[in-house]
Amino acid sequence: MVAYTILSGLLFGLYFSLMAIGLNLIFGVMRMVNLAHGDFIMLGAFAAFFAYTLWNMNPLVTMLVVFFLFIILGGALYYLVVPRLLRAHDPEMLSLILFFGLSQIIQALAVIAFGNNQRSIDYTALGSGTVYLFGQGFEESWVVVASVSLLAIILVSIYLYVTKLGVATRAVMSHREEAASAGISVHRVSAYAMGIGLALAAIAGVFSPFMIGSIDPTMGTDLTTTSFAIIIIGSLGNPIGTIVGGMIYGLSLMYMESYQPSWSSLVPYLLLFIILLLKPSGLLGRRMRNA
Amino acid sequence: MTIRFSTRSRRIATALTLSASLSMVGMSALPAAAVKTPNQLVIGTLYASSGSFATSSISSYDGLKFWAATVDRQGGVYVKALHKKVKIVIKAYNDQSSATTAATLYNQLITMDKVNVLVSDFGSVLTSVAVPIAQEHHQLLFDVTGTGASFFTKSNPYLVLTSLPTSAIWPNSLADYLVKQKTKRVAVLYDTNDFDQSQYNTLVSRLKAAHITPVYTGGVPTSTTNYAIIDHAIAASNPQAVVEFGYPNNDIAFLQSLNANGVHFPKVFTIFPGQQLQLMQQNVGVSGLANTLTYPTPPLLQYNRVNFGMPLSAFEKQFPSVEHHPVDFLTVAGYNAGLIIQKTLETSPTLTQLGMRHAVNSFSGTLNTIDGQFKIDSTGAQIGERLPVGQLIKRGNGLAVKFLQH
Amino acid sequence: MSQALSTCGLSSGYGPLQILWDIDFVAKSAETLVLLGSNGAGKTTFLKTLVGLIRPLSGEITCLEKRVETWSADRRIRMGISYMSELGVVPSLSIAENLALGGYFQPNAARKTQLNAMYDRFPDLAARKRTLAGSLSGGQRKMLGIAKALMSKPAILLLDEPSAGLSPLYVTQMIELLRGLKEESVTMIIAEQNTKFLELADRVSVMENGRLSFQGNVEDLTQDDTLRHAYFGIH
Amino acid sequence: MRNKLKAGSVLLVTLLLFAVGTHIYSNENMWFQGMVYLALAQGINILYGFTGYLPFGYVGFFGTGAYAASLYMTDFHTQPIVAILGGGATALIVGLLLSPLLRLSGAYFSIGSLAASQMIYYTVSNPALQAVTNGPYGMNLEAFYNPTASYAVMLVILALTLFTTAYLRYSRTGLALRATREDAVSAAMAGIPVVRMRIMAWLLSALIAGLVGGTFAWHISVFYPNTVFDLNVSIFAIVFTLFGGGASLLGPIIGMFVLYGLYNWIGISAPQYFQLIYGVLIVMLVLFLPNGIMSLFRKKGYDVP
Repeated sequence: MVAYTILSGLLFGLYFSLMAIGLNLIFGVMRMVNLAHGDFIMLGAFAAFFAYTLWNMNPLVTMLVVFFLFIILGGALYYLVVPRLLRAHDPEMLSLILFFGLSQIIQALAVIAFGNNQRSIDYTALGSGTVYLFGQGFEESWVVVASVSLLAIILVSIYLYVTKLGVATRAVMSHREEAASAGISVHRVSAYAMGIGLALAAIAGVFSPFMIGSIDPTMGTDLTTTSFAIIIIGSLGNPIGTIVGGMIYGLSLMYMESYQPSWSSLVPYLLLFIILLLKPSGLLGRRMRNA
Repeated sequence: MTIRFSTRSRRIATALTLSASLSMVGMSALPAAAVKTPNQLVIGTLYASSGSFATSSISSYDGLKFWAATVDRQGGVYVKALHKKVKIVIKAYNDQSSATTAATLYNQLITMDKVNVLVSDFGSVLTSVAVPIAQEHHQLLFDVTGTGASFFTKSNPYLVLTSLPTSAIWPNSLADYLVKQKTKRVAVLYDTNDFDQSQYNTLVSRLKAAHITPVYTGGVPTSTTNYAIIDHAIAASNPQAVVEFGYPNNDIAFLQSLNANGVHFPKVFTIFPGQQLQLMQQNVGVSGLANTLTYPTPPLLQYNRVNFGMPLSAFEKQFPSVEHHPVDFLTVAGYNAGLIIQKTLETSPTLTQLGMRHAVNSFSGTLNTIDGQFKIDSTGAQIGERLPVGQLIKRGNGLAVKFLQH
Repeated sequence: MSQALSTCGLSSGYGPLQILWDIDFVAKSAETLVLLGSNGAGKTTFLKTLVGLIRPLSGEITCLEKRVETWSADRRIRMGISYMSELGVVPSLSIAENLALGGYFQPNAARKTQLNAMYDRFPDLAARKRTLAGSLSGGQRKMLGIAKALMSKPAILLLDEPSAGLSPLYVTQMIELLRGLKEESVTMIIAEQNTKFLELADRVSVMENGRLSFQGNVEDLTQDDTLRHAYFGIH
Repeated sequence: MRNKLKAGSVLLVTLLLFAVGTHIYSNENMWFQGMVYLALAQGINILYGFTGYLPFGYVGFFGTGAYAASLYMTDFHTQPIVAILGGGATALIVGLLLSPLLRLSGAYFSIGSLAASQMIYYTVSNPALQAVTNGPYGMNLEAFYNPTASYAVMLVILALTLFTTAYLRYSRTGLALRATREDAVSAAMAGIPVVRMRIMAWLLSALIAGLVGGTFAWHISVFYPNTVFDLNVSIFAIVFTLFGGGASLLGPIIGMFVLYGLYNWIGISAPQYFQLIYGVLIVMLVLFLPNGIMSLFRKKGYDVP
């Protein structure tokens, strides 16, 4: 039981990291608080659902399609709202409210388009077998999702630490003004970050039916708070810190579900609260407190 | 004393009053304050088009609408107090699964629309706020499915539960069945809400009376969607039967995870396959549901001695073509609420709310509908129905039910 | 000598807040121009407007014979302006990454050559390629800032207070470094409070309260009573 | 003097409207909830409008007040009014315990307060605490149910809340608070005890939410934890404040009347589009009128109370 709890915590930890990393990328690059993050996850989930039920599309294929679609969507969304927002007095606070409004819009449209019913995908779509890790049996789909999540996180790291655009992205995260002084087009870099951030959320959504359970148009709200808990535990504005946050969250959640299920809903908030008060910048971060 | 306003402040004050009255007038203009002519009777109700209760709420609302459409096609309901047939008009608002919004809307139905008959939305949460409001305004509340035991008190005559017994007595048959089968190792998992917890309490105390102590008990939040870990925890206790009391979403997630992670239990009981088979089948699949134990309700359960309204076969034929919605238990419950109201109007010599309540008492126990016997106790709670235990059996491409315990 | 950079009637500021009024300014090719001014005089705003980080409210900017006031910063940088801000570096990137950022618009091969040239010129940096810029000392950070600004092989280099926060020893080093650049005929506009930099200057401009109050030779400046009083403390 | 007259007349008209409202439009619950949201919006206004801290988890205090007041009534058989005061006091204590949150800035504070309210919710509603809070199974105050009296109490609480905002709007304390919002460092330099002022605003808003929550519980009399810890309560109050414009008395009042009116109007006529329209409204507001409706008048030079 202990081994099972730990291993499933790690598998889910990887998935949770994927779920939250896009939110952190967006916050890190443009200091925008994307309260609609969970709703983009929901859209990914419905994409997977319809692709599977209508065309029997493998979720891994759906993932690729969704990824590119949402990069474009994210870029467009960026130019539509963010430059205007950045001119305001307190962009960070206003972004919180703006994206809350956006979240309402997405949920409303989703209810109109998809209806209210809970839906789920046949769990065998990502493999029906049992995979044995260290003598413990796990659903094949969990292992597939965890592996894909790991791969996605590695790709994000390569993007950020190896590619030219990635270096520019980190420059913008570290110091907007200085990056602009070097001639980096902050808008272009931010638009990419927004696109990639939303795309990562959407692919996490594609896998959510296998990891989280049945899906519905209003599922996003909880996922947004969960994602916030994860990135704050890791460290806001540091995408790689998200992995630490995801792992801690995954392990503690699985521990509580195994031994104290009725308190398990409290986990993300409790972790979030403690970390905020003890180390507001997250476990890996620096300077974030107010004077 | 006279207060002299400056011009500007007076302007502001005027603007304020104007905007306030405008917004309030906006509200009142819309419902057009329920035109009440002797030729129609207004039934007020709420439904939820979004939020956590939407699926169930829409089903039961469609059932009620179907009833109204059916009687209206026949020229309306015979109202004894008016000595003639009167058409039924349903006035419905959307509470979006929010109890706070529902409170305002129940109030709107009573105070502004002055509906003749008040029907609650699905479930205990959305019914809870209606109970005190209805009592305060001396309006009889027809409660369709809100089975929370705390609603029903001797001091409140303004409440009638039309279908389903209060949830605390649901598991009686299940307990009998488990005892009879000499199931010694029982695991009970429940969601921490009124509805499921009261069933859990009943089941455990009945089992204990038969000297069966559950080998595993656990309460999980109603929002739980991933049961894999819990499955493993239950499996560790090595049970012969696992009982899961949840809402539809919980039952779906629970059954799905059982299929997915290869944990196998000899007997599994969940509530909702018996009430919303179609929804469950869509999400869990036929093979995932096969052999599951459940409380079968109409349409899985057919009551034969129907003496009022359509029998099941007719309902199954007509309902989908009128409401474009598959038949499930909640559509039956909604329809049944309509039938009880119909009988009330046919019986009651007056249209006063208490008069109607007395009428309900007078036919309690004599009415057999598609949903079984209608019988209430002195608090207005349903006691006529008793939920049997059945097992879903794979038959061809679909599922059939085998009754195990009545 | 042709003009490298000039402005005509330039006004600029942040949103509704106007900082610069009606600046007419000329920097000739290959000359070193020191822009003197106290804190808050508008020097930084002026440089940022020149490089394109701030859109001017009105006026013209001509750079290498092109009208650039509507161009974005990256377009101006590609064409040959480079700007070192007061901070100069991106703190959470390594030395190597900062330099890569400086040469962002160079083709890969050219960037590599230039990178090696910079490491040759600043051996201190070469030894610590992976160190984060934020953890360097003030003097090293300025070196890195200049190296980063030079990565794009600029024709015109704008420097915002290269001496800020430096000890006198480092200031001398910095002046020597800039003298080297001067000999390579890079056009330099150095915004400074420290009059020591005047020894580099071909010409000098003085900025006060968002306006240019003086443009001319260093000798003329030292003969101007009020300015001499203000900047040299000589009565 | 003119200021006081203006604020006074706004206050008077608003209260009068609620006092006689049920005679104009007899859906008493709609008026009651209008008061609830207005008082909560003013509570948010005191914190956000005057200090810039936006508490997403404001509903935590509301729920705390509702539960505390209910428990005083059911367990200790306290008079409802005393129980409501107790609810306010309990929310105040919770606010005091949570005051370290004020060390966080901007979005961190908002999310932190959200986490705090969810923690309270999941604790109160936890079945393990059934003996204390009745867990997820809710409260029943039927024995105390009295819609008329609770309406009157709510009116008094609203009056006090409006009065407090009016006071802050025109007093030196309010000016000091607004100064800390614009520039905390300069304010501190000017000798304003920044931290103490913030904590004061925070506690004041907690107290208001607690009192309102207690009264709401009494009025509705049967409720489940998710009714009084519904995040939408925070959201509504925030949106009403932002719509009208913070740091003013009139802003949240206008916001409440227009938006809550709209809510009921759309909610009744076209509920399926309600959430959509609300969402679009919020987005437009942030993009085009980030300081609320009142800023339009201020730009024209009117001094809005």
